[in-house]
Amino acid sequence: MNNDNMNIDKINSFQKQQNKEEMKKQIITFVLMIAFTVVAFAVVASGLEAIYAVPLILILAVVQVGFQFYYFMHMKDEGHEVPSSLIFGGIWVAVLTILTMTTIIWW
Amino acid sequence: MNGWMGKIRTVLLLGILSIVLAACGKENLTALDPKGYGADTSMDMIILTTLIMVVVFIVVIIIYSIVLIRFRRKKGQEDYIPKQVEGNHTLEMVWTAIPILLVLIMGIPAVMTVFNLADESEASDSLNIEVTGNQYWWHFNYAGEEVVTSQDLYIPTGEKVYLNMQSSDVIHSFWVPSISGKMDVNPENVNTMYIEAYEEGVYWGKCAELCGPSHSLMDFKVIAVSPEEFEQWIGDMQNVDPAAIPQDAVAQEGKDLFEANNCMGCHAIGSSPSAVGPNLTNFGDRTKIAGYLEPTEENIVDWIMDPDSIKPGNKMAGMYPDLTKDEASSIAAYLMQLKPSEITPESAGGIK
Amino acid sequence: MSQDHSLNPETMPHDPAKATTEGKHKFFGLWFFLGGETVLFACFFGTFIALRNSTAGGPTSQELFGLELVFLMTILLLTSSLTSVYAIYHMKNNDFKKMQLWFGITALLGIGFLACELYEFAHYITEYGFTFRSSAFGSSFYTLVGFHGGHVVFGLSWLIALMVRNAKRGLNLYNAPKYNTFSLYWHFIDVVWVFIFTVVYLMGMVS
Amino acid sequence: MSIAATQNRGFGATLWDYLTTVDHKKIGNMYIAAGAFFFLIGGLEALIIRIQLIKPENDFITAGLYNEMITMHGTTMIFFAATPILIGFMNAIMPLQIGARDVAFPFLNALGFWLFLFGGILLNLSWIFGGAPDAGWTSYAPLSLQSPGHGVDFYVMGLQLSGAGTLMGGINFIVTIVTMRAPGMTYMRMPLFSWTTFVTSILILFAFPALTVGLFLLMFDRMFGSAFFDVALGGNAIIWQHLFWIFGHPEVYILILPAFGIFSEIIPAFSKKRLFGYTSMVFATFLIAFLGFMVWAHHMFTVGLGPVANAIFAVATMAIAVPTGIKIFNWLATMWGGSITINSAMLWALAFIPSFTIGGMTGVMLGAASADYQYHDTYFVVAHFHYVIVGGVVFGIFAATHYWYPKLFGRILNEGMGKLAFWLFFIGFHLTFFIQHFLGLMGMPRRYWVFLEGQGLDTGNLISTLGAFLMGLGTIVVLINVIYTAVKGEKAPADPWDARTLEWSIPSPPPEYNFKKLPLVRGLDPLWIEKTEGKGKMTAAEPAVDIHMPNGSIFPFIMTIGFFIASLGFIFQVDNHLWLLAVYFGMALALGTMLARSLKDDHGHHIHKEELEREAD
Ligand code: HEA
Ligand code: HEA
Ligand SMILES: [Cu+2]
Repeated sequence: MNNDNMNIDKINSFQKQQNKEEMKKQIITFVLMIAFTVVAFAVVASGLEAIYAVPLILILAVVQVGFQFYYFMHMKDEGHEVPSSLIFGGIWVAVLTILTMTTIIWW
Repeated sequence: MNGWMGKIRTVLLLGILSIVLAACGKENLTALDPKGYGADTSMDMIILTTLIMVVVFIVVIIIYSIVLIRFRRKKGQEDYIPKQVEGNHTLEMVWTAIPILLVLIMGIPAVMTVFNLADESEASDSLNIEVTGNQYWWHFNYAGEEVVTSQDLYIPTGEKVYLNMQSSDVIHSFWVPSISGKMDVNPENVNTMYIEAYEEGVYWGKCAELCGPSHSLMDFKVIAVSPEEFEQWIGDMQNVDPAAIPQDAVAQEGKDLFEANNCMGCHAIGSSPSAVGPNLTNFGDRTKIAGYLEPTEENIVDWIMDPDSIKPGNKMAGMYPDLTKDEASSIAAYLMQLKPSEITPESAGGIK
Repeated sequence: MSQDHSLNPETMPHDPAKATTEGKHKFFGLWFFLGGETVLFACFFGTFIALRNSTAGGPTSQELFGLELVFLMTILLLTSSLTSVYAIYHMKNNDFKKMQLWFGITALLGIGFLACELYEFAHYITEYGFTFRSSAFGSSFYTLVGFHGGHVVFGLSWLIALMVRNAKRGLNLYNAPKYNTFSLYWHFIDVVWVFIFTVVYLMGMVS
Repeated sequence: MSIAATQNRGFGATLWDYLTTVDHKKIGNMYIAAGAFFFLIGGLEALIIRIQLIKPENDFITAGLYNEMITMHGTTMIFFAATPILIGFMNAIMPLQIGARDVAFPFLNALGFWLFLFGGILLNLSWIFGGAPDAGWTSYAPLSLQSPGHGVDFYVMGLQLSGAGTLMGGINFIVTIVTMRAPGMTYMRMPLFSWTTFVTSILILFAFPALTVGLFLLMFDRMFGSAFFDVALGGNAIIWQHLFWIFGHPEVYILILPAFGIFSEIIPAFSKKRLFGYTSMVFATFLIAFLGFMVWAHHMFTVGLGPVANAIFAVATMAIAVPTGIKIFNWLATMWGGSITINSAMLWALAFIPSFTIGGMTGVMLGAASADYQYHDTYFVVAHFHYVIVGGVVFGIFAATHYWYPKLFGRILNEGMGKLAFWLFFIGFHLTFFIQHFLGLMGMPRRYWVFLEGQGLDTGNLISTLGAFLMGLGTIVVLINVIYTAVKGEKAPADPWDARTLEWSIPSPPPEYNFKKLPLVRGLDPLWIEKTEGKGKMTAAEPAVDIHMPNGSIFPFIMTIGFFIASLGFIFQVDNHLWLLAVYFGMALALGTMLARSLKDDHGHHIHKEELEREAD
């Protein structure tokens, strides 16, 4: 491979440190995700009424997935502009589809 | 060469126009000559949108023609390089704004008519008819009246008639172009639409959703008669005695054969809602048999002998023992005298 | 410098997964693929939501589902997502052994998840006679959850192939992007699961 | 097809070369050739349809065969003719336009092509194995479930294979455009055809998965007894319609946007003017794509979704007139003040404008839901979509063929034959389809095996059939032209049209590596800039370097064969479980190849700069 399309800034202790910082955030993300999951299950186990429970667990799911995308999958980092706009495109189509199937299918 | 192309265009257009103007289709079939509320409403939208389109098209064609006439490369100017224009904001605004405006002009009435045609508020105090689509025939059950027909749908003129439609097999679509636009007939739910015929007449109906090989032969008729005649027809239909013995000896024999071959397993005579095969109560009054053939004895015999040759893929074929030609014509005689009412398609002016 | 050449601290680029052209292509390619997958799963979800009450007299979601197993499965998969983050962390630090180790744990967790799922399906079929053909609900349930399971199977095979193939070679610029794309894919599987446990199981139990 | 290059090699070597190639130009050419072949088949089917409808109650073919004919005509034309030919042009031209040496995933590119080709072959095999699909190209359930024989199964598996291929192509193009533009080629300097390739690929990415899911559900219902569309077990057939049209409507823009791109190249080139309103053209393309996902239910106005849904979708549908109008007027404004040369490529572009406008306008008329209650499923709709598809997409394909043939094959198509073909096809096209608007309104539903006598439909149908034959003649002339040119045509220089974009800065046909040195792009229409500023050719953005090229591979082909065998297995395991062996074998072959591919390192090879220098400039 040609050298010109490779950034040869060598690994150094500064970057190691940075990676570590990053990893800390990832762990916090993970803890939050587990927390959201536990809450969602608890809500259902507690037998809360469907009109409250369903929106609540859906919101929890969306937030949790946001964390997954932005932290675990690094969508917050730079260089992810095109991927994230395409993911949002996909989400938009997905929302339309699901909305249709939930509302007008039994019209 | 441009002139040559222009001439061909004009000749073509004139030719096509003259054909079109000579006839806008068959009366009581064409959507261009609406005779009912739904068709009328749709026609208004068709005319409005067509007018707008013609105007837009003329604008496009004028610019196009000017471009083609003025800006062809001229002899001796082969090296001419035109000015390289990037764009023009005012112009671009104009041709964005005007279409938006036009879309609004079309969109608003479109939305209004859509809601209008879906209005079911009067359904409960109108005549309601259950429509069942089958491969390849139509079944009509007059709710609460104990009247059942197939293929020929009788309705009173001048009032909304609600059709509650469902399919027994695949998707069909109920379309009577000169009375109303179409509505699909689905297997999993009841679709409701209303039709209203302005004047008496026998209107052609078509199935408009591909439903198998004989899709194109799944014709039916809507027979609009005056409200009084309609009342009489309902009364006559209610009074049918399915067991009545025909006068004619051949027809009598036909009735026996009809029973012996268990035709009633599928076909009801009278108000039984059973709908495996078409209801035959007023078979003798049918405008067509099999939806599209003249109601002659010969055609009925052909049908009974070999339905598949007349409507490929229909479900009657092979459901009963083979019959001889004589037997078939006795049955035909029996069926053709099933004329329970004086109100017939002729009362509505006959088929046109 | 050859791509095959194992990375050492001297030549380690900051982000080995995106240092080469091929690496960039893989990175973008996978992301866009996930955009398509979003629509794919949305269609399965839509179908499921439309049909989830169409039990045709068969067992309903309330009768079938239990929280415990699903919770266990969720934890397994969520944790496997974290472990793959750890693996990538070690990739960035150019520690091949630890990376393999964490990916190994990821694989084990994934296998655990699959085992639970298989047990669950078997349970429904034998205990309740609830199958793919029972009702429209059954068809849509097994299809949605099964397609997700299929993704897990594919992901596991991919991961194991990668780990075995590269065990002796160490990390280099040729295989780093492959590990990286795998981890993105694996996170996405987790994302889908979050919606599955919410929409299929939790919502199935409340309504 | 590049005759010069293959002349002195044996047939076997050439065949092997094409089976293993990962060169985007060769793959593009194969796409175009295979698509053209399917176009002929689809056209033949169209002619059979028209012969059947030449007179009332005709019995040229049986009812069942007629339904097979329309289904195969629609499916073949959309999926195996129009789409692949356009993808072929994207493949062959887009990398040249953005100054790239290749696409991002050459291997996937080849795989995508083979999957498409074998999908098409699979679909057409149904004619031999007991009947083609007969439920319409839309395959509405429950009719498609009820359909006897294996026709619909072939439809499902054929589309599934080719759909996967198309999806790969889409992803490949997006990545290529995002990562491989030449130095200086910013997004807003990309030629419009590359832009439409980009947007089309995004549409592919989001639309095809819906079809994939729909096909899976249909496959499970037909082959494995699931109950998605089985009303008795709680299924709902409308789901199929939604999934199909969530895919289907974007699909029509997948067809038309590349055609728009083609015209946006040809019109400026032959008007000697830059494209008017470049920015708004790009913006309009995105807007069409965006709106394209929000209108699918206009195909379902009569399904009974209720007035709210119908109203929303009606307005959204009409809104698409706005961005499309922007495009039409921008093209007109491009020509305004220009110096227009009319040759065969430009003729097609000129004919496109009024023809497509008519089709688009009938589209808007269909969008008025309450009017659509009359139009729906009649010949009015048939007229609409042939006006946009033939008048837009097919004209675009013919235009592109005349425009880029010199670039791809190094020879210029014969002008005389080009013009003859155009006039035959153009006149035939309007004869065939204009009258169908009226047929529809006069009460002729579509998909009718026969129309009845005495319903005022005779003359119109006769005219329509005659027109179809003129189109057939036109197509044959194009075919003769292509063959004639390949053998005897005039050799093409690098830039025969005095055009504006990068592909014309390299030899015709281009070398394997496209650009000896990557060009430096200084603005929109880079070649034109260099020409007007006196240099006449591109400046290099890099010194001479070794060029990295991917290695050819037979794996894509083998993998496809595996999936093909597995598909046959799926279809026939319904009759006999032994066919499951074919499924296992095919899948093992495909997955095994996949594994082999990922275990074997493939670093490609380099063309050394010394070699490059030896070749004459
Ligand atoms: C290339 C393919 C293509 C394209 C580009 C289009 C473009 C459009 N189509 Fe079409 N369509 C099809 C292919 C296509 N269609 C197919 C294949 C079917 C049938 C499928 C089947 O059932 O088998 C179909 C069916 C179809 C229907 C369903 C009909 C029915 O079954 O009842 C509708 C309804 O709204 C519709 C609408 C439109 C609209 C509004 C556009 C718009 O995009 C058009 C926009 C263009 C213009 C409007 C012209 C230029 C604009 C101006 C000059 C500006 C000024 C204009 C105004 C303000 C009006 N189409
Ligand atoms: C890209 C899409 C595309 C294209 C290009 C065409 C092109 C044509 N179509 Fe198309 N058509 C569809 C897509 C397309 N169609 C679709 C989607 C449907 C709906 C199907 C359904 O309802 O499910 C349809 C339906 C349809 C119908 C309605 C059938 C019905 O509802 O009953 C008709 C009828 O006239 C028709 C006619 C034509 C004609 C005459 C052409 C002509 O333009 C064709 C011109 C080409 C030729 C005439 C080829 C000539 C070639 C030769 C003569 C050489 C042959 C030799 C060899 C094979 C070696 N088509
Ligand atoms: Cu559409």
